[in-house]
Amino acid sequence: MVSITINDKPYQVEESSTILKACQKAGIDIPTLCHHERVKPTTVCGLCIVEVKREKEGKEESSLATSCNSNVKEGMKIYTDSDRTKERRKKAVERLIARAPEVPILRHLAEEYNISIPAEGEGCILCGLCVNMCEEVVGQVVFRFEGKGEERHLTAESDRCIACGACATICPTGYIHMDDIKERKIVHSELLLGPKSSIYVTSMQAVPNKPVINPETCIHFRTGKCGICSQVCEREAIDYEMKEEEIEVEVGNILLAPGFHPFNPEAMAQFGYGTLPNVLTSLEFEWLNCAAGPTGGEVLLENGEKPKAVALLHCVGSRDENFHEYCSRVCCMYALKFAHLIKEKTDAEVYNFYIDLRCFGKGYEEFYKRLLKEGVRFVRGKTGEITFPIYEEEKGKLVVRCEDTLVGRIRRIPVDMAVLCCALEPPEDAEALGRLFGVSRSKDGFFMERHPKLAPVSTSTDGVFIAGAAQGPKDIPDTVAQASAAASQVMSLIMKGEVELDAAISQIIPELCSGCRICNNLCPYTAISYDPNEKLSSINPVLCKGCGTCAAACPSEAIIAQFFTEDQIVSEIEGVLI
Amino acid sequence: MSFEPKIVGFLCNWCSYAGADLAGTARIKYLPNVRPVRVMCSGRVEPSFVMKCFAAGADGVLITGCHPGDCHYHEGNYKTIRRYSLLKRVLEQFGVEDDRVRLEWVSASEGDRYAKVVDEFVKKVKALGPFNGTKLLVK
Amino acid sequence: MAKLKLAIYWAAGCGGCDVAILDTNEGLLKIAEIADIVLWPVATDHKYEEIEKMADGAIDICLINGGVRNSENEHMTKLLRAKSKIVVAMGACAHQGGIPGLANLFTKETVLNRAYRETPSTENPDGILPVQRFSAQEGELIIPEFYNTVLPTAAVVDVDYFMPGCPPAIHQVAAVVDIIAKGDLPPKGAVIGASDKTLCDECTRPKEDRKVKKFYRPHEIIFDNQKCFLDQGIICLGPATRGGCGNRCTVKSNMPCRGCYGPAPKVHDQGTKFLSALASVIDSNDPAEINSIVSQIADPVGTFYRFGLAASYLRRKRSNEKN
Amino acid sequence: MEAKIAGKKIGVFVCDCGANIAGKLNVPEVVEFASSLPGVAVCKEYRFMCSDPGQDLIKNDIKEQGLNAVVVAACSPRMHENTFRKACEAAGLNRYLFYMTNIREHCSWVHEDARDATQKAKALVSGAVLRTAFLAPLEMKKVKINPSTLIVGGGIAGIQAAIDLAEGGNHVYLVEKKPSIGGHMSQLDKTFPTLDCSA
Repeated sequence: MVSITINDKPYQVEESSTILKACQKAGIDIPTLCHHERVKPTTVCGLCIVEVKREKEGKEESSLATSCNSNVKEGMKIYTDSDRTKERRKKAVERLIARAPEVPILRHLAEEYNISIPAEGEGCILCGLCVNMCEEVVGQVVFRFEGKGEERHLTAESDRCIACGACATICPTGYIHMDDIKERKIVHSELLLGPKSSIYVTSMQAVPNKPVINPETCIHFRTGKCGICSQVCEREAIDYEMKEEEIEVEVGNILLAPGFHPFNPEAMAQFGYGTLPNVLTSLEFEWLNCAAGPTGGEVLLENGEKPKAVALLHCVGSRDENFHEYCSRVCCMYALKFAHLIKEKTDAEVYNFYIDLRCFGKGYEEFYKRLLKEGVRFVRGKTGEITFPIYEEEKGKLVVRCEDTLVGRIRRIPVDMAVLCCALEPPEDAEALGRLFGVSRSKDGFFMERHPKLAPVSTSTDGVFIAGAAQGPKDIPDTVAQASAAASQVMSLIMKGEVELDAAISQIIPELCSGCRICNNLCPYTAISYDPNEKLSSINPVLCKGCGTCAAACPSEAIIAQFFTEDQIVSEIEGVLI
Repeated sequence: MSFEPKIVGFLCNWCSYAGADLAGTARIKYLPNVRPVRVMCSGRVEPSFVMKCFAAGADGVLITGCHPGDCHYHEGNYKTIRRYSLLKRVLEQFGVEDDRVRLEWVSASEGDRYAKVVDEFVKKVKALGPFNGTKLLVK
Repeated sequence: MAKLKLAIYWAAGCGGCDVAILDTNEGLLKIAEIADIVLWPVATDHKYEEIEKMADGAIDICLINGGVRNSENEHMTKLLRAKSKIVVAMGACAHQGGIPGLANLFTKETVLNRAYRETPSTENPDGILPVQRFSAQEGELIIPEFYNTVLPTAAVVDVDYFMPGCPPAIHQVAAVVDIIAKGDLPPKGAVIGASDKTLCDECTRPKEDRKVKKFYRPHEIIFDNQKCFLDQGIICLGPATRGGCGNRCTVKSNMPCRGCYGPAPKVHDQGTKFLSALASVIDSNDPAEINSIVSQIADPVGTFYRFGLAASYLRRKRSNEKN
Repeated sequence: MEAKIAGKKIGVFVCDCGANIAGKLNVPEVVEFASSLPGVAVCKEYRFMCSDPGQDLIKNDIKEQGLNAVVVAACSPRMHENTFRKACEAAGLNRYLFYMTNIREHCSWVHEDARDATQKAKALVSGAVLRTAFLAPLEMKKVKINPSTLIVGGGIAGIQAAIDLAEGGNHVYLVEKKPSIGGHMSQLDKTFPTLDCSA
């Protein structure tokens, strides 16, 4: 430790600390502009000037030093706002404010030292933070200084830029910033990505409530550099080398509940999702509505204003021969919920475009009646398309063209925002899951229950159960009911403790088996093994599932497929051919 | 009256038998010539069963199973494909027309497909006429 | 005890089985010791009339080798059945039709046409075919009627025992003679002179990886004489053929088994049974690749049914085909 | 074949299934045909074989007539094979000496012409009876069940089932591919119809 005085007060400070850090630790404020603790100091702006007095050969010397890059020494006396310091700082502010008048800290200091603030300036104070950040931390080396003296200016090689935004966040004057090319305040396609940084906690109520790294956007994974998060984390919990590991578990029962996958409305170009502004999917609108969402729950257009008219389109991708014939069951009800929320949060007109309003559950119809009282407009007719304005009153709006079957006319309704209630599709990896767990899928691609009425949550494979939207589109009450049903079926199996194995399995007769081993690798359950000394193959009765494939292949008819033996089938053949 | 072919159909319990059940619950109408024999997997159907069917007076044999990859026992139907392709060559040498034996994949949800497969196959066998190849015509 | 009356007849076969009996060398003395031969066309000069004059069941044991291809075969087989207590269908031809049975892939016309006209060494400008009745100056000539289909003995008469093999192995012939001598014959209908297990049981070649990507005919590759043929992609009917022949092909002469000892005890159709086993070990799940692998087998019926065509479920190619 | 079937005393029960089968098939004709088949000792028709009285019919005939095999011609074995197996077992007959053939989904419901459907039903019944000749008794094996459960998917369904099971004292592995469980429900703010929170 080193003992120094700051403004004539004694302090003990670590040896390697800079004057700036020592003062900050002591709670003394020193203005800085081009300083950032993650990057090498560039000592360009000069705001952090302090006066330093030291004993040298019996004489007290005073000098000015940029505190951001000078280290403390034994017996140093530091004065952070002596006249000499203020005078040098004033010159620095004058120089900087001329180039970047909008920077808050400069405007604040300008008032303090009553310096006039020019109307506009170039913005860049040549501090070089962006250069160092891009080189040291991001590792892309996009920025470079060119020219000397007056001509010294910043240049950028844009094709090396990976759009990580690190330079924009560090630029003290806001000269470098990230803009949406369409000047949108809310980019709704990013609504679902949540926070901007690559290391984030998925949501407030996330379980486990631990941050995760998104390798696609994280600079360390893209360029190998950065690593700030691991430097900052005191508990050193961040390990970039973490790889997926395979864990083997033994279970007696399996429940498949992979949920659903939302239909991507880009396939229905007529609704303009992805091309027209303010056309959102239902999940995007949910996140817009969410208090933890980007707008804190405010229903806003992309330009940040409140909508005056919102269209809710039912059956997008559902009840549609070209996409999904089935009804997704939940859209009508959450569309009504949206209508209510919009009415509650804005005074916008709300139009629901529906074919049939399916409010089948407990309290659902009453909810719909409540919506009618709140003045939501229900148009019975599937929307034909969302298109551009033609008439005067449609200027700047999205126009919803639909056939209103109750009125019997084609209508054009101008709205500011359209929410597409997209279909619920089977999960993307349903096919792989189905193959892995031996669960077949019905025509619409959802998992197939053993029996629609008598066994809705079990499958044709014993011990494998399904629940929730993966078995078919359903709302939360039904999903929870199915989950508990599946849990109870699993529990009854566990209570029983044992299960009777179907006896219709295959068996090898040793007297007939010649050890030809043709059956050995035919069994997907590895139930058949070969004993070299006995020169006989044998079937493990517990593993055998009774498919009979080995029995069909055995050239000496030594394998008996019980209950499906050769004699039984051959005699049935003779029987059915009477 | 006109020739009505007798056809033996091997249905795998998990897919095609369930598909035929679905055709039933959906009341889809199809021709009655196929007499189903239930097996646990199409992999259980031995080529010698097909020979036996013809020897016992069948005019056609239909083997059905799960689509490749969907087999309840994961790989049963792959063996069916292997045996079927070799059996077809042997049947050809025995003078059994190609259209008399057919392998079709029908999943548990394809009731309509099962009905279509049966109708198409019966028409084809009917066109070929009776099999009666086993009359030895020794003399 | 009195010497047994033994008849040995040669029907639609090559006579190799008779040679097999002769090959027992000293065994013949044993036969002569226990039995009097009442009929053996290839070795003794007995006449059919003698048999016809006998009382039914007069002959104790009758070894018939060769199936039924013409009316004489049928007549004599039926006659000997009537006259004998025990009829043994000896050799592949009597047991399951044998090589002659392969003619069942063709009709009578094609066979005669081939034999008397098309074969290169035949000089038959007028294309004369044999006829059953022909009146020459010497009188009317009648020859046996040539049937359209070859049948194994059991398809014509009730057979007591079967002795497979083409020909039956010498040590098996001697063994059968001993059983007959001691009189402890197994229950009726049994297969004697062979094992109940298939060839692989006695074959010394180790069997490893039953996965075949390509089939070879024996002349197409130089195969390892220690490893199992099937593992090398060579079609060997060992797994589907009864053992007991002493592995004279697979071990002694380094050639794959061709199935002459007939199917395993519970198998009805050796050909398709072997087909099922062989197809199951094809190492591919893609239909197109499977078809290409399968097309490498030159003559499936000829290979799988080399000896058992006449005893298979269908017995012959459908005959209302003009081929 | 005849030797095998000689020792058999088979009971054939043809179900009307209300009108589902009897509405199309001439059931008495099938019954009469079945009774002429070799080895058939008893042959009956009943309105609902799967009902308790229907099952009692089988149980009583097994006991009284000493049947050693049972054939039921009714609906799909995927529906009631177990029902009838248990019935046979209750009457002391091994459950694998029972065979079921489907004359409803595969016959009465799918063929236009009643004559054809009846003929096909006869063929199926004859096939089943001849197959029964070779049925042999088999013993079921009992195997311990591993009490732990794997739940694939950590959405509301997976979570609910996991909680139910865990509270029941069972070990659960909940597998979720996303960084946090909650699935789509965690993306919702309010839920219909009560607009309560989705936490």
